[in-house]
Amino acid sequence: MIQIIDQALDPWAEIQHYQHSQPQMDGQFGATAIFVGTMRDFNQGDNVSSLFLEYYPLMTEKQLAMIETQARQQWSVLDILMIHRVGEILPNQPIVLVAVWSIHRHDSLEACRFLIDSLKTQAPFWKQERLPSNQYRWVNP
Amino acid sequence: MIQIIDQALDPWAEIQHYQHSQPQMDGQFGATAIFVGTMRDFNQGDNVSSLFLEYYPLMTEKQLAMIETQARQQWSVLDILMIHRVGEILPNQPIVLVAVWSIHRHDSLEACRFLIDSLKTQAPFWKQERLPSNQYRWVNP
Amino acid sequence: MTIQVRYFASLKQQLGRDQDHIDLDTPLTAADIWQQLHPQLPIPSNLLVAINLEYATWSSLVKDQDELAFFPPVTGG
Amino acid sequence: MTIQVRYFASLKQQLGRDQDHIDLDTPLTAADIWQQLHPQLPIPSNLLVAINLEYATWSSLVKDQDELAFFPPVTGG
Repeated sequence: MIQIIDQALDPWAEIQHYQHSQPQMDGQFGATAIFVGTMRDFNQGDNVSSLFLEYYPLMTEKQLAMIETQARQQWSVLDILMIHRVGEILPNQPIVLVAVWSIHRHDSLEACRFLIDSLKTQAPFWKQERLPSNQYRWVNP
Repeated sequence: MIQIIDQALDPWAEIQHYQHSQPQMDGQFGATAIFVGTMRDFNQGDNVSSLFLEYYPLMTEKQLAMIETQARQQWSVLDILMIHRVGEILPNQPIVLVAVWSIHRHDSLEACRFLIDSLKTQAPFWKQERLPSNQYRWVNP
Repeated sequence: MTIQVRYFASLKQQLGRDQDHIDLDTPLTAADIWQQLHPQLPIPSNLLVAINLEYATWSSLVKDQDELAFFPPVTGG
Repeated sequence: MTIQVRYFASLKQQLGRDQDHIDLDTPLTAADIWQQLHPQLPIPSNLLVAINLEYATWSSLVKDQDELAFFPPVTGG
């Protein structure tokens, strides 16, 4: 499942909630690999007060769906959950969650890494940082 | 932190609890990579009713500590949490949690993979499966 | 034919708007359309092109009713 | 000198006990100690050796007060 949300992201509650909503997976998966990206209060040599995350509605969802399809083609995966936050984000708040369930660990670990790497290079999100001076700057990749 | 526990493991509560206990990490980490191993109800062609996990007290802790040290030598890691369950385990119950916090994603992803791979090959744990027929069998690696 | 052209992030800020519309008589490449819309502005290096929500190239042809987008390298995750 | 020898998992089950103690006059290798304790039982293939909670080899010397352990390949995680 792919979600783009503009409110606080609690990755642990989301994973738990999602697993409970998929009872057919109970007893089937032996491995869950997870990546959580969190906002730091420091970047490129400066303190950062907050982040604004812009995206391209519909294209972002389409790109994430393509990435998910590619992962499912390459690895034996039972399920995938990707949630990305947009809008105003504060330090220490989670930005992105990628979770992959599989029978054996190799598949979930590899797919999780592929998904976050692909998301970072292909999904149209852009970060703008607000510095303590109230200056804004776009993050470079 | 390394823990061996003989009670139910709730990985999401453990991660949350551990993060809250480390406020000095707030705003410092940009990446958390997690692996959770969960008991399946099916293995090597048979249904499995439960698992008994034996270990070698003191040696298991020592091996896990050595693995953690090796990970910290190879990657830039802020913190590591490893919890492994022993004793009687039922299908769909988590067995092991590995969580790694780092500034950038590469370090936590690589270290997490190294830790679970090393744990599986070096830490003295042994699984015995109980089949629905009440027969017991040791799991082969 | 009418093409919607969308801008995002730093490009949107630089241009001061988030979209343009352009009427064309024949299909043109993404690069041609950029030049028609911004004759004074060379294509910024690293700028990316998408047509109908998928990545495209500067030489991709844009057809009637297509949605064209220009944006800087992505920085999500 | 006295050596504690510990057994785990399927080996413990096979031998019917979780440890032995052996008195030695001179340091011996792990393989020597196995043969003294189990003269009828060839060393099971894949069996692992640990001395003082660290992995060792069959030719590692075991000294006074050491804790020696034999166990099958590990299957945790």
